[in-house]
Amino acid sequence: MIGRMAAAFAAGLMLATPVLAADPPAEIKIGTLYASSGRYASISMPVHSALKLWVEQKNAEGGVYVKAFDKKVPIKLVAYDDQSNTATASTLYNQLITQDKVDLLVADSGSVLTAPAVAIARDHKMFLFDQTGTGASFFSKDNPYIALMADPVSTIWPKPVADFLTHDGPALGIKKIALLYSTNEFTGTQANAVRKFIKESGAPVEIVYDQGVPTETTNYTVIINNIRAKKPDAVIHLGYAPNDIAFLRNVNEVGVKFKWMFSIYAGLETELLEKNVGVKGLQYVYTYVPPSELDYPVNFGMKMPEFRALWNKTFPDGKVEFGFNAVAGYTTALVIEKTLSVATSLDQMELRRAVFSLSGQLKTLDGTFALDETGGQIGELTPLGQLVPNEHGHLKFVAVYPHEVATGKPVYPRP
Amino acid sequence: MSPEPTPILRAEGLVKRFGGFYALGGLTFHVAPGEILGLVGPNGSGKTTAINVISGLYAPDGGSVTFEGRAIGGLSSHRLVHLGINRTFQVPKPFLSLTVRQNIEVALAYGRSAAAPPSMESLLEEYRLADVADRPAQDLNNVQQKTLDLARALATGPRLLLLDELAAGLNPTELDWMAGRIKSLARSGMAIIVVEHLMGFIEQITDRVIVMNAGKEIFEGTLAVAVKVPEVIEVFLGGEHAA
Amino acid sequence: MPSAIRHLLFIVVPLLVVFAILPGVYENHLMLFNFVVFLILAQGVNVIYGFTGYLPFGYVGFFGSGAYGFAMMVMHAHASAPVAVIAAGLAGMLIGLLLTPLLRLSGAYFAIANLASSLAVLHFVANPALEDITRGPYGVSLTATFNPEAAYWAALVVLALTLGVVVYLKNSRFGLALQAVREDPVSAGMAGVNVVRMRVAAWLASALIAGLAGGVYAWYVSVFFPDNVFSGTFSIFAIVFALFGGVATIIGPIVGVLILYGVYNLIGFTTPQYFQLIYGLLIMGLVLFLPAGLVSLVTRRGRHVP
Amino acid sequence: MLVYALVAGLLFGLYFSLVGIGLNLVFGVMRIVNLAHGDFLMLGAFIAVGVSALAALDPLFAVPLAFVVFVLVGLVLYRLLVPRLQGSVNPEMLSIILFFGLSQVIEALTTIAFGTSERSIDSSELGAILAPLRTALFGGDADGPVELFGQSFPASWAISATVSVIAIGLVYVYLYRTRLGTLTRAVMSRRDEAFATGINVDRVSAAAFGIGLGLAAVAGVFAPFMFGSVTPAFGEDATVTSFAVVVLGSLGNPLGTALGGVVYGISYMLVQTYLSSWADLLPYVLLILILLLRPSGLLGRRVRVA
Repeated sequence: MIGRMAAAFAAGLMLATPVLAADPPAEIKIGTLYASSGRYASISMPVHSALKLWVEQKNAEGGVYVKAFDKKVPIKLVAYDDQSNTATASTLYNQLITQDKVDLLVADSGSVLTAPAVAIARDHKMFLFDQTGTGASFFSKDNPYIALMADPVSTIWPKPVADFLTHDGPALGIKKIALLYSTNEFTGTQANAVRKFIKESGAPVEIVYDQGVPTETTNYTVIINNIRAKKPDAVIHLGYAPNDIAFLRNVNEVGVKFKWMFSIYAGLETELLEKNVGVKGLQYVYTYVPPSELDYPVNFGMKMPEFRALWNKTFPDGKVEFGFNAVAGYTTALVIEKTLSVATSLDQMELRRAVFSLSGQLKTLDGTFALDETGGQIGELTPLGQLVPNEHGHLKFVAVYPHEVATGKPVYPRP
Repeated sequence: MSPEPTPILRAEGLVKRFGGFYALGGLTFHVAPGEILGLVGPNGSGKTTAINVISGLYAPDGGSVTFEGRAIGGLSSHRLVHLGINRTFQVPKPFLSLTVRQNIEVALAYGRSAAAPPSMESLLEEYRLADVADRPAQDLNNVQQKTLDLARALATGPRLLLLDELAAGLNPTELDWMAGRIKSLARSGMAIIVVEHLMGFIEQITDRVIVMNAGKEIFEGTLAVAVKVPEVIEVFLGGEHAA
Repeated sequence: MPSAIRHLLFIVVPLLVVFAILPGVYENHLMLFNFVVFLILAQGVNVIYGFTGYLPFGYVGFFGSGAYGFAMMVMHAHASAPVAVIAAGLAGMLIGLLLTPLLRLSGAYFAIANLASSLAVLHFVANPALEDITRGPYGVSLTATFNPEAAYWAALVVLALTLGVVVYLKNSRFGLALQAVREDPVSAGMAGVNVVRMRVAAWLASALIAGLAGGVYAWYVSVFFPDNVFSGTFSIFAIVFALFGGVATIIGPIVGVLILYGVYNLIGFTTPQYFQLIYGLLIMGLVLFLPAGLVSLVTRRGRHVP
Repeated sequence: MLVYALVAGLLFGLYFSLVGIGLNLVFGVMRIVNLAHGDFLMLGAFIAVGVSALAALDPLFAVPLAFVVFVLVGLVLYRLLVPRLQGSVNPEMLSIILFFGLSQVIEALTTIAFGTSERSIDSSELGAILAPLRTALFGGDADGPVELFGQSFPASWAISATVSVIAIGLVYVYLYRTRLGTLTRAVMSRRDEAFATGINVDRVSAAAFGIGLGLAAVAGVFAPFMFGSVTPAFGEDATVTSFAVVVLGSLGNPLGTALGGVVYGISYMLVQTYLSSWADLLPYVLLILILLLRPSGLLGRRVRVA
């Protein structure tokens, strides 16, 4: 009896002994979610695949360098499928924190699936690596446990679009603007921003059509006809990829010639849109110039051509689309890698400090990583560009605004 | 014969349409407390429709129904039950997944009978349901389900009882037993309307019959007289009354 | 001992005690919380489907309304969380009241109309025209009331109330009358039961339960979009869990949630790549081979299940 | 603007008649709520994408292929699922859950096989085989828009609407000019009595189920053109819209579905023109209103009130 008690006591002692800080763990655990099915699957899978690709690449090299232990440590990616279901997502985020005890917490893509993580991370004092959840409600001064990795916050993203129309537009003859957007957080916020920028500019341009349509909208024939009736010089369409596909197809099919037309995903997911809309429908469309076209000066991680080559090698079946979301996932991975290489411990507040210390310093294939004080992404801005066919009939990007990054002149009106 | 007591129920020119079809085309009759009235007639003559209108399943499209001097046309079933009217169904409609006891319990609890309702045990006993009291109603045979229908109706303490083809499917011994029960209910002062195809059973229990055809009454009196009226004979065409 | 006391003592109390102790033992509190939420919702479905036969395919409409009722009370009236939870219940009930005409429909028509109405409420709440009231599609963030621990206890209180309702229905003449209405509304009328009033009462009780659940959910998660709290999977899960256990019993929906949501989480933690496939097959198998729920394995042998 | 909205609504609506008609047939004959209807649409779309991508054929060739394949799939599924379902206590309610499970399985398998990206077909490919005919009849550009009432519309819309009209016409011929069709109508109007009169209800139902799925798949062939693109998750929204269309018309009446589709299409386009951000609310509000105000649908006679 006494012997048994002594044994139990000894076991208790052993449990109580703190792990020496210098002892490196066998692996760094990164926890994340993805949606393999449902409404958000098509944006979630490319982001997640990129993260996975990075993990495999690093582990093949023996792991990532972790400053806290001053050596390379392999990564273990703990990933669950939330099936685009937010109740499930919240359980799984909690599982990652409390059961799997991950060292780093990475959100699923998009605002809707990121939303449950914001409060949970804060509650558990875990720093949340927000990949593409741009929701303005996530970022506040009283919540230090979040930072946005890849997309710029929606409130500043469309600035180059509005600036082009107000600065260069009048000279080209653009006076009347039509604004059409899908009524969700992502594109609704961008529409509000565009409207605000245009009104505040005082430029002689006027918004003649300003309508939100439900995000589920997939046919625009009637709306296009209504826009045409207002005779706008420029049409801004802000929607998700399926909205852009349907809108651009309908414009083409109805045979309407808008003189100037902007769409988000023509640039962000060019390959996807080219497959679905065709080259003809995308010609001379204005869009955000994605990092993949700009060849940003990189001071960390793969450059765009290398990344694309690796992607195509890893996912040859084309089931996961290469594009902006894939770059976003890889950018998150790079921020994580760099953070681990500068953080002096794996304490969550130290991770935050490390992430914020990268702001303005880290230059990846996605541009310059820059955060505002609430953790919102204000770097990685995308210039305004135009898709112009080259002599082989392929589309290439011509950046037109801001002027300092411009690679050509805008073609107006759209031929 | 004693002078007729004041009728408890009066139907005057009752009309019920289904689309363009007149299921009741101005039916007029009455029934008194303690009386057993038979409604007879060929299929489709409107007997069951009459019961359905009186028990509140359908609202009448014309005419009037009064119960104890009060107009009741269009009232919902549960209100009529609370006033003292109840019925059984041609195809019994018990609450299948509830036990026999629970079936009766619902009616005892919600029937709000003015008179003191019979007790659960006496109903189970008198209607030969005691042995199956705790079985779900779906386990009962057709005859048991019919008596359960009746027991449930009685649990609400009705003063007017409408019986829709209660006798169909009963064997001769059961018929006699049922006839006895109905007669004793009438003796207690209950007015009873019986819709029936079995003429023998009608003859055995009714004081008076109404012969219906095409939604109207064509004869009123005893069955013995009815079978001698040419119009009635023509309607039945030597049909069911011969049975 | 009257059976109501027995049910409370041997089913309700142990369940509540277990869920009160678990957070101290098991750290994934959100999973426990979701278990509690689904226990509430499955019992809410039980109240309306088990006792009256109306399949609430858009049950999440009440849940989402409750969540937004909570959010609006906190955002506009600066109410404290418990007050806002009560308001959430009333919001669910208000939607229930608006939808009472649906009870005129029967069978699949009711289910479809209810589904449509939940989607209508979603698109209404999420419309940018209502940005000043509901924040439209931009989502709400309720940092002022953020307190997951308190929200968990509130959820247990709501669960206790809900189970109280079900125990009452199981042991009262009111519950018996409801079942009579479900079995045969015409006969129920002939038993003196006011069919319309009964259905409306059960409907509103069920809406209240879902509204309260939505309120505590909003309290716990604190940051959400319309798509989060009006997600159709809440309806589907609640219905499937209740059916799997067996409706019109107290224990059926409880067993259904514990087993099926447990399995769901297990699949999610172990084989996420086939999550949807396995779950879909499970649901199909349930309907084909066990349509009356787990309790039917016992009742088939003639035994009574509370 | 008004004329444009009306004509677009007509084309769009005729297509939605085709989307809904299979669902109508299945529910009308079997009282089965096929919640996987939209998923069969989605599968039809993937067949079209496959035909276009692999064989480089006009997607119109996918129409007979999709129909035949899914009639066969329907017959097999019928044998596997329906007899067991009909044997349960409440097949109508349980069918909702069973087919929800099936829709999950279909979505999961499609995702595993094809991934989650949007897929589509170039609009100019649809009806390419008819191009000479079209230039001969209408003149003009072979892959440009079509002119109707002096306004231009996508050619693919006109083709989809035309095929829809033909398909609905064939369904009409089936129901009113063939023996099996006549029996089908008998089963629709009086299922119980159809059993009693010795109609082989099982055979009639199996045929209706097969044809119902076949029609859904045919509608799916045009989905990439009408909806821009499709993903495996496309089915859910399509199912709810189909219900709105079917209920708007009336059950058991193919002409009713045609009318329901057109009413839906035109009102959708009108709302989109004048109140665009509320367009989503429309199908649900229409569905609820029709169920409550005219429970039998615009052309129906059947009573569906409890």
